[in-house]
Amino acid sequence: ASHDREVLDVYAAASLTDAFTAFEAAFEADNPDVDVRLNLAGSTTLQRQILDGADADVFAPADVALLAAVSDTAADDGEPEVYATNSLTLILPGDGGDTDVEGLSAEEAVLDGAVVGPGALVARCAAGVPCGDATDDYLARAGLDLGAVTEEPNVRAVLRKVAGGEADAGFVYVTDAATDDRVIALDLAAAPTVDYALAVLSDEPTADAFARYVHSPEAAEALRRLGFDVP
Amino acid sequence: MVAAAGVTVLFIPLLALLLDAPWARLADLLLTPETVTAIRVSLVVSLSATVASVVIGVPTAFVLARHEFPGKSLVRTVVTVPLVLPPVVTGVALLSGFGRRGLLGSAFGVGLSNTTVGAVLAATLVAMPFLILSVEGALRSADPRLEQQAASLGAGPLARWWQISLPLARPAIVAGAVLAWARAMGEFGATITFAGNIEGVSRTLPLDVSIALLGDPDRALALSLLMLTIALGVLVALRDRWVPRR
Amino acid sequence: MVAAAGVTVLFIPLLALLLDAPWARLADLLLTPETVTAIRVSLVVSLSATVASVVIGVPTAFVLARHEFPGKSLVRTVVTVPLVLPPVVTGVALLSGFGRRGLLGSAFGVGLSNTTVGAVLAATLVAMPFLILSVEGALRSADPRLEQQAASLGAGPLARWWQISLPLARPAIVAGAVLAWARAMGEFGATITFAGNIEGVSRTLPLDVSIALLGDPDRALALSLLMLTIALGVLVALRDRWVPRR
Amino acid sequence: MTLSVTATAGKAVEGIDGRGFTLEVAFEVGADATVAVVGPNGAGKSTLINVLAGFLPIDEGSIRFDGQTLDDAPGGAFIPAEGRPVALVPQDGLLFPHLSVLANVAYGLRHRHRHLKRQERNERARAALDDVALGAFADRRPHELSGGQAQRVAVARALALDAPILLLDEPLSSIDVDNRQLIRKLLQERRPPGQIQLLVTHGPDHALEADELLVLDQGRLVARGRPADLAARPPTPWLAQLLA
Amino acid sequence: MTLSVTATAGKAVEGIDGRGFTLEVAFEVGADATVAVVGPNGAGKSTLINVLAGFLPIDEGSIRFDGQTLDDAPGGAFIPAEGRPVALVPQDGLLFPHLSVLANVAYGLRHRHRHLKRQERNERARAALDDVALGAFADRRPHELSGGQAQRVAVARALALDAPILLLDEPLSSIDVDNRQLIRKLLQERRPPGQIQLLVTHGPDHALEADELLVLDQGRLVARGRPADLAARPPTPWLAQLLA
Ligand SMILES: Nc1ncnc2c1ncn2[C@@H]1O[C@H](COP(=O)(O)OP(=O)(O)OP(=O)(O)O)[C@@H](O)[C@H]1O
Ligand SMILES: Nc1ncnc2c1ncn2[C@@H]1O[C@H](COP(=O)(O)OP(=O)(O)OP(=O)(O)O)[C@@H](O)[C@H]1O
Ligand SMILES: [Mg+2]
Ligand SMILES: [Mg+2]
Repeated sequence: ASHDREVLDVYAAASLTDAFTAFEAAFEADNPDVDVRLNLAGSTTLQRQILDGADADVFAPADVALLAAVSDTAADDGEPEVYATNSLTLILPGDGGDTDVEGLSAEEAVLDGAVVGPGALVARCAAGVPCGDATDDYLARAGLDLGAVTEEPNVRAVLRKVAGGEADAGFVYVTDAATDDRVIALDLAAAPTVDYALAVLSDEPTADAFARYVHSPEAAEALRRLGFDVP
Repeated sequence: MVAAAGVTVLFIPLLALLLDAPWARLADLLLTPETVTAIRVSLVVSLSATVASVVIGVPTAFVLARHEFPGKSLVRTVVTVPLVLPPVVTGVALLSGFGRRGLLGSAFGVGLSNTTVGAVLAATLVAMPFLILSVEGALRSADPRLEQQAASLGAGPLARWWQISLPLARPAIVAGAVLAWARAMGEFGATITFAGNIEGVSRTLPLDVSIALLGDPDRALALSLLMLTIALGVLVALRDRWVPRR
Repeated sequence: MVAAAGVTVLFIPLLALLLDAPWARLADLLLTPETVTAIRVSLVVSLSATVASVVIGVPTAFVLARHEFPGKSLVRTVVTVPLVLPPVVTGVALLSGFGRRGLLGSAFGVGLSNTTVGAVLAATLVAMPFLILSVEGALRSADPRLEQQAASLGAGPLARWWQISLPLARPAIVAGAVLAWARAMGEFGATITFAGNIEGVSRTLPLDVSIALLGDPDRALALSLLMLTIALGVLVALRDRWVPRR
Repeated sequence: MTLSVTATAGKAVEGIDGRGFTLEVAFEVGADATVAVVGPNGAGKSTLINVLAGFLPIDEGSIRFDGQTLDDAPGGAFIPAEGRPVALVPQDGLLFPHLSVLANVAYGLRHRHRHLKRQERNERARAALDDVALGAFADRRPHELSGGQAQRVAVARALALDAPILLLDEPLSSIDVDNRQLIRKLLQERRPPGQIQLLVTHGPDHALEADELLVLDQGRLVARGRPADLAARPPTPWLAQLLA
Repeated sequence: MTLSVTATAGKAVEGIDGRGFTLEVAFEVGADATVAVVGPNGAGKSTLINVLAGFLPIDEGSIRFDGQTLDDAPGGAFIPAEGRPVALVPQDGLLFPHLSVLANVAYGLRHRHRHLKRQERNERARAALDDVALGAFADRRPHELSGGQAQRVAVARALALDAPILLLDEPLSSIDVDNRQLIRKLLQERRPPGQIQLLVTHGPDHALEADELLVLDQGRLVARGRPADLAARPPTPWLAQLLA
């Protein structure tokens, strides 16, 4: 919080907290005269603030689709460049040693009641949240209709519910599933993926530099460590 | 002067909200079975939480105001803690206590999480401190000599409490119950964390609003107007009972 | 009896929270510059909001309790609305009102969103109703004859207000301020929506907790304990001033 | 310096249609006069005091003092309590519970004698407390006084103002015999030139001391005159009993 | 049926070390006696009443009545107010503001005479109100009464209990002459067998009517005896003035 450093306001989705906190540290180490200031909230909240005219230099939502609405605000035009991807997975509570679910498809686990009995509670992201849209997308394509559902405001809330045994299954991203060994992740057939891209919203060269950093091999390495796929 | 300026400042967001509201589509947005269910759940949860707050909170406030006993500061702590804790954390605490794998849940094999009862519990925990603080303050500033008179007329502690102290504190109890109800009505974080966001079970209006805000802002605004209307209706209906007789 | 059972039920989650807390790593988790910043922002925002609530709310409560004027119900509405609105919606309303492109922002070319002032505004809006309702109740049940005496001794309306009504309502004002401060301290939804979650600007402790909950639940618990400690410290320190002299 | 009153005023009672009680009086009091107001409980004595003090606006008539209109109903001038040339000892003391005894007595001086410095004010208040033999109680809170002590503080609070009109609503009711003498002497001796004293009392000896007697019953003035005259030929049985 | 009192009790005053006021008395009262307690303001009369009613526990001594120990300090028995055979008219009325006048008077019957049905209770309360000439005011709220009317309701509330010990703290202070006669008669006539009346008063005539006089000053009993005897040779100047 030094006043003589140039402040770079980066609005990043709360679900990207780990990645962008790492980026902040690395970028500030490379550029000692820059103070990266993260605004971490839900993608839609950030989007609303930017549409309201907030002084964001960089916007990094949890879904590339959310960039469209701010694109006329964006300084650089053209297709946004994806820096990472992620895919949806179904998680169940368990300590990873559970063998009777290995090889089971998610469809079988949930639909046929092989693991999760009838009346089971499934946690998912609410529609409108990127992971919620991905879940809707998946359910529509698979023709699935879930029973009791709890709609959570963000993907980590879904993870918390399943890991804590409060929900019997949940849809989260692979990266989230990897952070908690109290859940078992089942692969989804034709799992929906989500693409991450960012928009530079100011003319400041530093903002471009930060965007370049996110696309750098060093950042890619960090992203992979967190479980993202990097194209 | 300051107050007038202040109130004006507060008036602006409300005005903006009303201007932004999707008046044309209001009926369409609100006349859905989901909304009706959410209203029902909201009323059931908030009113149950208010009743629970009054039943537990009024005696607690009385004990806190009038008696000294070991562990008093512990009780005070327990009942005021949820006032400052972010509601989500209260939800997490409830999970640790009453969740499926919580202290009690693992002991008895049942949890209250993801149930309507759980939603009531969450709302009660968050709302009751408002009632307790409001009522305790009134009891403290009540004239103890009236209770003395009642004693001298033969009324024991319980009768004095019920016939004298409580009626005299009625304005504060009503005000406290209104505060508690309002807080329960708007409760979001503890509920979604502990009771989930399940239609017909725990999806109250604020949960519906907050989630709708992510995907369907117009619906969120429409639901907000609905909440406002319900709340104002209740506040106006209660106004007379608020005014103490003297 | 009921109260004792009720308090016990409420005690369980708190106990669970304490049992779950990462005591061993507490110092490590809390002794970070980020935490210090969040504490600073939290205190600045919640105390400013409390001051604003008192300065605006006490006169408002007085006017509501004692005067009849056209538009009174409008004022009452405006000040009680945020009590029932989910905070997130209040945040959206604030954006519509005071955002850069909001009602005022577009008129004057400045916005309060994503600033510390904005966070204070959000917390004030959400916290002030608690103060107003608490103080209004006390003023209503005050003995008007004391004010009459003061008038008869030559004190004009303002002097009576300042020298008689206000001191007599002091316990309620203190209690209301405590409620408002606690509500401001725990405020999350309106703040993150309107003022963002920016370190050093608007990232208060509850916002920090919400981030910690996403990735580092232990840190979230540690931060919650910190909030509890601060809050209880304040409540204990205020306890004496709470007790009215008679 | 004449007080002239022609007033109708009323108090509502819940559940009773119309007015529960109506006061209807007309009288004049000249400078330097002491008028005793007597009458059975509920006659309207305190109501009259409230009307004169400006706590209860009148419905009809007018109240004038020294060329000034204090209340002119309906719709005319109304001078609120703080603007009236009046000091008052209410029937039930009504000390400010949050102020010390001294601050209670100094309160009126602060507003009615603004030119006084804080120290002068406190000196005068202390002198007024000494006058009612309570100098030693200056630092106490009202709830730490006995009933009669509190009433004497209320007397001191009003006397300290040296107001043109002094309204006393049963000022001696809880005061012991010794202090009654003290305060009756005080009321006569510590009297600024021209002061009108309106004294409500249930004590015959105190009433007989007055220059004039107003006898109220059920809100009406049923008799008035010099005490000696009324004692000689009491116009009502109640008065006969009082002055017996 | 004797009341015997040996008591030391005190009240704290803020800012004063130790006790602000100490009451130290010893006396006995036999069945059917009326005892008048007199003394200057602040002598401790109301404090004594509070001690007997059980509002203020004693520090030393004991209070016994009819073989029962009401208070035995230090550390001994203490019967709280609701268990004492006492009815009380407090110095400042203290009616319950949220109850009607009738309900105020019926309140004690509800607790001290539990066998009574609601209707009987209300009849008795109404009769007690009639006794103080306030039958017409049964449905009012206390704040709709005049000062003297409220005091009469407080008297009715205590009298209705027919308690073995009746404590009266200046019960006539705001009551008019006519009603004073009424209530003095009532106190003598409506008296259950054996009732002890302890009457605090500043009125000499009422004090002279008592069987015995207790003279308090600064918390001590400075004289006691038959009123006529004390009037003939008053042991203190203050008493001389009272009985003059
Ligand atoms: N709100 C009210 N406050 C006071 N008195 C009221 C009220 N409503 C009705 N009254 C009636 O007004 C009448 C006059 O009351 P007021 O207090 O003036 O009597 P008073 O002459 O002062 O009697 P007292 O000698 O008992 O003090 C009484 O009969 C009383 O019952
Ligand atoms: N908290 C208190 N409440 C009442 N009196 C107190 C208190 N503290 C100290 N005192 C003192 O106790 C003394 C006795 O008071 P008490 O009320 O018994 O007097 P009293 O004889 O009834 O006088 P009065 O004739 O004025 O009613 C008084 O001098 C009073 O100032
Ligand atoms: Mg009167
Ligand atoms: Mg007394």
